[in-house]
Amino acid sequence: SEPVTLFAAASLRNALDEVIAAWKAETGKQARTSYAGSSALAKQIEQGAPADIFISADLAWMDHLQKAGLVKPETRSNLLGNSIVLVSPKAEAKPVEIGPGFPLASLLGDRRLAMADTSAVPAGKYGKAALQSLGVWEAVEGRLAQAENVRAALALVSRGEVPYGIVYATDAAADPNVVIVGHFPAGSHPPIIYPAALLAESKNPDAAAFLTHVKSPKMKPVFEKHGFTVFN
Amino acid sequence: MDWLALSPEELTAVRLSLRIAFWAMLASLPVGLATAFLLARYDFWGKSILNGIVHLPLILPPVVTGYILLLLFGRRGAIGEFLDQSFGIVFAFRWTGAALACAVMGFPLMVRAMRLSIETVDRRLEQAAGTLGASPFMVFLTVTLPLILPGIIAGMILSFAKAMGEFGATITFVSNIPGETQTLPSAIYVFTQVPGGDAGAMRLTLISVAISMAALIASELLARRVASRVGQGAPAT
Amino acid sequence: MDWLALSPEELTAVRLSLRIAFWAMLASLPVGLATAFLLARYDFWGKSILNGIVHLPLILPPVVTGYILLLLFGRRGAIGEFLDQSFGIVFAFRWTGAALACAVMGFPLMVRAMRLSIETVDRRLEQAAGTLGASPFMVFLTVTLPLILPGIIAGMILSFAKAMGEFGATITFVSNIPGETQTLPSAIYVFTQVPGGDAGAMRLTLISVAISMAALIASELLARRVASRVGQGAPAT
Amino acid sequence: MTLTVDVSHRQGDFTLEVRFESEGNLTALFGRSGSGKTTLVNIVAGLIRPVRGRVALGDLVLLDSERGIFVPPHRRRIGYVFQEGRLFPHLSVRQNLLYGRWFAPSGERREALDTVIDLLGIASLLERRPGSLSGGEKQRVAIGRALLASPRLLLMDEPLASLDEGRKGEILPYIERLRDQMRIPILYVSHAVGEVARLASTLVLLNEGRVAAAGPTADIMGRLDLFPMTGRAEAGAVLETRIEAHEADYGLTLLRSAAGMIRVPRIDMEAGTPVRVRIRARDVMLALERPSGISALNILEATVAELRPGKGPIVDIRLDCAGTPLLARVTRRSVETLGLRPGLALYAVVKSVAFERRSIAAGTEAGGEAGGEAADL
Amino acid sequence: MTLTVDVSHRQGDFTLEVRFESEGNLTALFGRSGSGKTTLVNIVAGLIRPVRGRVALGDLVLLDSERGIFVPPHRRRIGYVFQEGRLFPHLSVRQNLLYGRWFAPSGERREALDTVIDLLGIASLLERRPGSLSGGEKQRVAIGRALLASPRLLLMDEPLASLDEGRKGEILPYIERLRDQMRIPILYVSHAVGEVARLASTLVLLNEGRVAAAGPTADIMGRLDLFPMTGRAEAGAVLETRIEAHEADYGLTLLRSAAGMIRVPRIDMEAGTPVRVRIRARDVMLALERPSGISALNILEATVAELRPGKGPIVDIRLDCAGTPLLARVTRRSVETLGLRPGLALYAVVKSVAFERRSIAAGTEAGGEAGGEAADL
Ligand SMILES: Nc1ncnc2c1ncn2[C@@H]1O[C@H](COP(=O)(O)OP(=O)(O)OP(=O)(O)O)[C@@H](O)[C@H]1O
Ligand SMILES: Nc1ncnc2c1ncn2[C@@H]1O[C@H](COP(=O)(O)OP(=O)(O)OP(=O)(O)O)[C@@H](O)[C@H]1O
Ligand code: MOO
Ligand SMILES: [Mg+2]
Ligand SMILES: [Mg+2]
Repeated sequence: SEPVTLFAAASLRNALDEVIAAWKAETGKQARTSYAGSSALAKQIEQGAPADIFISADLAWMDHLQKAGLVKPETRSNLLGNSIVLVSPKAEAKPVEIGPGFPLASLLGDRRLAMADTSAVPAGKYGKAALQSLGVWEAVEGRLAQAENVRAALALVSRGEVPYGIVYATDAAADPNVVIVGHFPAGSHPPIIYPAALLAESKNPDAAAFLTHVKSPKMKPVFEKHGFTVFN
Repeated sequence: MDWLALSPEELTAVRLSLRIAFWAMLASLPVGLATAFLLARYDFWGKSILNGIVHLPLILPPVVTGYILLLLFGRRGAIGEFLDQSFGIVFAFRWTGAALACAVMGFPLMVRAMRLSIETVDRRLEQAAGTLGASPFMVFLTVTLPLILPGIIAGMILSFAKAMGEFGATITFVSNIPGETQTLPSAIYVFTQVPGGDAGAMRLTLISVAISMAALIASELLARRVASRVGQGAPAT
Repeated sequence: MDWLALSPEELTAVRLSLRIAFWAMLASLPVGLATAFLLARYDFWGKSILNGIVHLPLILPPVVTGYILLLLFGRRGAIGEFLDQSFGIVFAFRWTGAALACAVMGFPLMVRAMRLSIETVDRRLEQAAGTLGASPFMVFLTVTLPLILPGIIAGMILSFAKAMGEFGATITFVSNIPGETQTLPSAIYVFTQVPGGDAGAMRLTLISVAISMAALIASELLARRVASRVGQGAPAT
Repeated sequence: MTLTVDVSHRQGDFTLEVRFESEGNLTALFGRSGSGKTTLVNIVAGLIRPVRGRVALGDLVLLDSERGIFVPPHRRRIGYVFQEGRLFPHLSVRQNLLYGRWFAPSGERREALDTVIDLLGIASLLERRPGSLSGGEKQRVAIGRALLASPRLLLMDEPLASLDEGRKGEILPYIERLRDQMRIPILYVSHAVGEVARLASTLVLLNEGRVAAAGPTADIMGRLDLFPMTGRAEAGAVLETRIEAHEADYGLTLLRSAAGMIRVPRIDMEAGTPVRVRIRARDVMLALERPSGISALNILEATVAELRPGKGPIVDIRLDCAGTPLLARVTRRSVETLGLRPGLALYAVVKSVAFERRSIAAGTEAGGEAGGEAADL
Repeated sequence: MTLTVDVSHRQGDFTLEVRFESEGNLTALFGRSGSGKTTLVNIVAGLIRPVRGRVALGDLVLLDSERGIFVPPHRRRIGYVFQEGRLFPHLSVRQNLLYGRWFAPSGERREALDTVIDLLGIASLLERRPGSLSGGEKQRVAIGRALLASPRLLLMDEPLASLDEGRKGEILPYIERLRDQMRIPILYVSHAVGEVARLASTLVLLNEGRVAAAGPTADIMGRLDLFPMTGRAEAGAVLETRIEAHEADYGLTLLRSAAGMIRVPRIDMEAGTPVRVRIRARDVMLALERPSGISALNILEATVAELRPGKGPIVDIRLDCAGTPLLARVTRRSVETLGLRPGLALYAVVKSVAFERRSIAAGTEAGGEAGGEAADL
């Protein structure tokens, strides 16, 4: 039978590869994933990409597709959650108390804060929201180094180019060169959610079963191992 | 080195990249040559426009090029739909699409190299061939073409190398489906997107570099042979 | 058209892109020329390696190139730290870094074009200049250089166009800081990443294309003037 | 075959305005550097399309700007030996030679490859590339390439300029053979008066893009007013003769002309064949009495017709030998000493060895009937 | 200045193995196409570095493979007129002409631009680009370019091959002036025997990459055994003479030689100047008795020294004129008729007009002392 085709945000790769391996072992069926940026994947789906399942890194692109009638709304669910953290290069790491009005600007001095793009990339958008709600956005807005994606932002910290960066906890945990110096309070930004759904044009009979597999409690430890929080 | 051992999936990506680069190079060859010839030799209305279009993939961010390809050649795209229904040719989310994207991205490089060569051909040699009875087409085949071989080789290797590295347009156009559209650069990209992926990215990068280097060296050897054949024979100093 | 009106921020991006593309092109010119000359004229140990390195930016996915630049020219990078401490030259998060990234990405294109031209220069003319008393350097300046102008122009326009479109390496190396390193492609990229951003992306794309077209047409006119001067004077058919 | 040319063309400051018709098998274009020879040849080849004009070879119209006819170069079947070689650098000598063959109608491959290779002495070069050939070797290959295309018109732009005398001496008879036996019409550009005088039945003298004179070679070479263009040293008269007999013992041939009998080195043709010989003015000595006991074999009775003092010590003298004009060149001192004046009867003395091979050409005015070679001196 | 050349070089199948020394101001390289002339010139210019060898100009060593000396081309200050032009296509004619000036030490700019432009007749071409020049125009510009570089050695590889007689006649005296007045040593490649005979004090005859003969031009041109290479038509003897007097009325000059008095067209030099004249064998007529009433002004007493029958009707005869050798060429028929045999006393008759400009050269054996021109015929 045809393999199930997932379109998934690239940051999910490590976790999803394991999930798929488990599915193969269990059912003997194939599944394959096209990992890319959520925006690219969404646009491809708009143009009739032969995908069965979409797992986005943020709600916006899923909403976009749903409005266009390209997903099966009844199958949509919030699959995973993530959190954002403040990281520092290992060499200069000092814990930072993150709260309203915390002195991020003075911590930076004349250096920069690395983030994923604050208007385009989900991690950047969440970071911006958090800084805004904590009232420090104005002070650091001019001192940002915005990267194409979270990993690139992390690289800037990891290389010591910047003293601080805001990245996903999932990424921070895996990089030995950086240290998490502070966690952003959950309420300081909209919840970080990876929604998943079956696509309207999917004809693969195994797709629904695969999605169930992904959501199954058995897979929970896999995702948690990679730093995600699992909903439901 | 164990570290260099490829997973079956990665092996697939290597093979696919080679196939895509090869076909991208080959398929753009005739079109590129014709375009280069047109631009080098003729003056016509809209020449600037054609020249501009040729250069577009260079000027545009690859993502935009990929998106335009998606809009044009996608399943729902103006040309894509037509090609599909009329000839059953599908680019969308196939390796052929990746080849198309790579060909398009490499096109300006290929055309420029060939055009430069065509412009330096001594037209008096073509005239001489004409007086010997060769029709314009035969002149092209027997005189112009051999003389511009260095440019053709340069154009081909540029196109090939570009195809080995192209990623933005490809992943935007045909996505990143293992075994179908996942090229080496796409695979590398995904590695860079996850924690701990650096080693994998590095490994694939080395492989990609090794392949391209081999192609490069081969092209140099070829070019040298051609050059020694056509050489002006100026006394060595 | 109101729709085309640029926000102040976008205007900044346009100006910055122009500045970066211009300097990327200009700064790589001497290095590119020297490299092209070396590759075209000399045989030396490690020539294949040099040739490979020149082509690397073409072969590697731009993100990887950007990352390598970061490793080398970042504040903590091997070369970056040295340059900073010795000469106070900083690339990190500066427009100069963006220019460096663009220059590197355009380098193989520039070198190839120039190299092709150098290879077609009739060395007997250089010999003639030598017998007239011109030292090798003067021969280069007064004979070789004028004769390879078409290749130089081609190389420059390729480098410029590439710089106008380059994005992956730039954003990875120097990030995307408005007014400092946010080029047009970066701005376009941002638009493509949000739902409904297509119109904005389209607008900036058109501007980028318009600029590059103007540069392209200028380069063609220039090349034509050069060609008419150097023309073989073969009788027109 | 008649070659008709009537063209106007401009390039830069230079205007070409040429009109001539040549019945001759070999038409020489002669003129100073920059006078428009190559331009004209390019027009005939179809490489330049002139502003206005007509070019025809017999009935075949190659160009007629009024009727909008322009046969493209590759349909003209013209063999062109360019002034600057133009060998294909990417092909071996052999491939260069055979290039035109691919395109010639197979029925019309006249020249055998081996013959041409032998003639031009290029057998050892066949596998070489043109880049490493010497100047003369290139030129020889270029000649071979044009010949082997089996053209119906041969254009030769200074084909022998870079060749040594020995090689010229081998190739010239071959060109004569093409002209006479193959009857390929040839348009031949040369600066070498000797070559032209020997080869051309018709001569077109170009000067600054215009025809200064056109007609039978003998007439033009003998015209005193054209000396500045034809070159004074080579000036001479042409005698129409017929072979009377051969003196086999001495390797000489006896020619009958209106002016009297002439002995020249042996010409390998039958008695009765018409032969044109050129006598250069500088080779004619004058004597008031019939000399005896001298080595010169040819003594012709003549009357002084005209004296033309040039600048310097030289006087050109037109003689009348029983109605045939002859030119002589002597010093002014001799003119005085001998009392030369129009109407004076005297003897013109010419050595037999003065008739070099290049000054003897077989053929009637209308072009050679059958070819033949004068003995090699 | 002495030019010493002793080199070995291989290219492909061709081996060059040349050794000569020339005291003469103008050394001609003569030889068939492909004999290695251009290769040798390239070695002297430094464009080819031979496997082994030594090249020196006077004390200045340009190449010595044993001592590891190799002066690069741009330091040799050599003006090279290439066989194939090699004009800079991107520069105007004027810029081409002035190119070498930029690099010449400013104190040594000898030739005035205007003089050279006038001489070569290229005034109207100055703003043009080489691409649109005719073959001869290109060659003239190339000559000008080399001259204006104020070289200390001039290499000319068939510089006049593509020029008409008129133009040649203008340029040749200029080259003589360079040779004699400027005293620039010249290495001159040519196929034209006349040119070589006129210009060269020393002749080096190349054959298949080796020196077949080298020495004073007169000696080599007169050697019967070298005729196959030098060309028989031009064979002749050289007489060493001294100017005795001028016959101003007639525009003649009287020369005294061991063989007797000779009248030639005026030579613009003082009485007493040594002059070398060449008398071509074909221009010498023999008479048993002293002829009278003839236009020939030069009648020399001679004795037959040797008869050399060639193939065909021709016999070459070596005469002894009071110890000086002279060559004559007559038919076998005349030999019989006149009963020519060694020891026979007779008269050699030579027309004054036979002394063309090209056959007269001022100078002693060691090269010209002061320059001068023979009157233009
Ligand atoms: N690069 C080369 N490889 C092999 N053979 C060569 C090379 N260059 C020249 N030759 C050969 O060397 C010989 C001498 O060449 P050169 O150019 O010196 O002749 P040349 O005497 O100048 O003849 P020409 O009068 O025809 O110009 C020729 O037979 C030529 O074919
Ligand atoms: N493209 C051009 N533009 C301007 N003038 C030109 C062009 N081509 C040729 N000429 C001029 O036209 C004239 C005739 O040139 P052409 O080549 O026919 O001379 P030619 O008789 O063959 O001379 P040569 O014996 O020197 O080869 C020359 O004065 C030349 O400078
Ligand atoms: O044009 Mo790119 O930035 O090399 O994929
Ligand atoms: Mg010409
Ligand atoms: Mg030569």
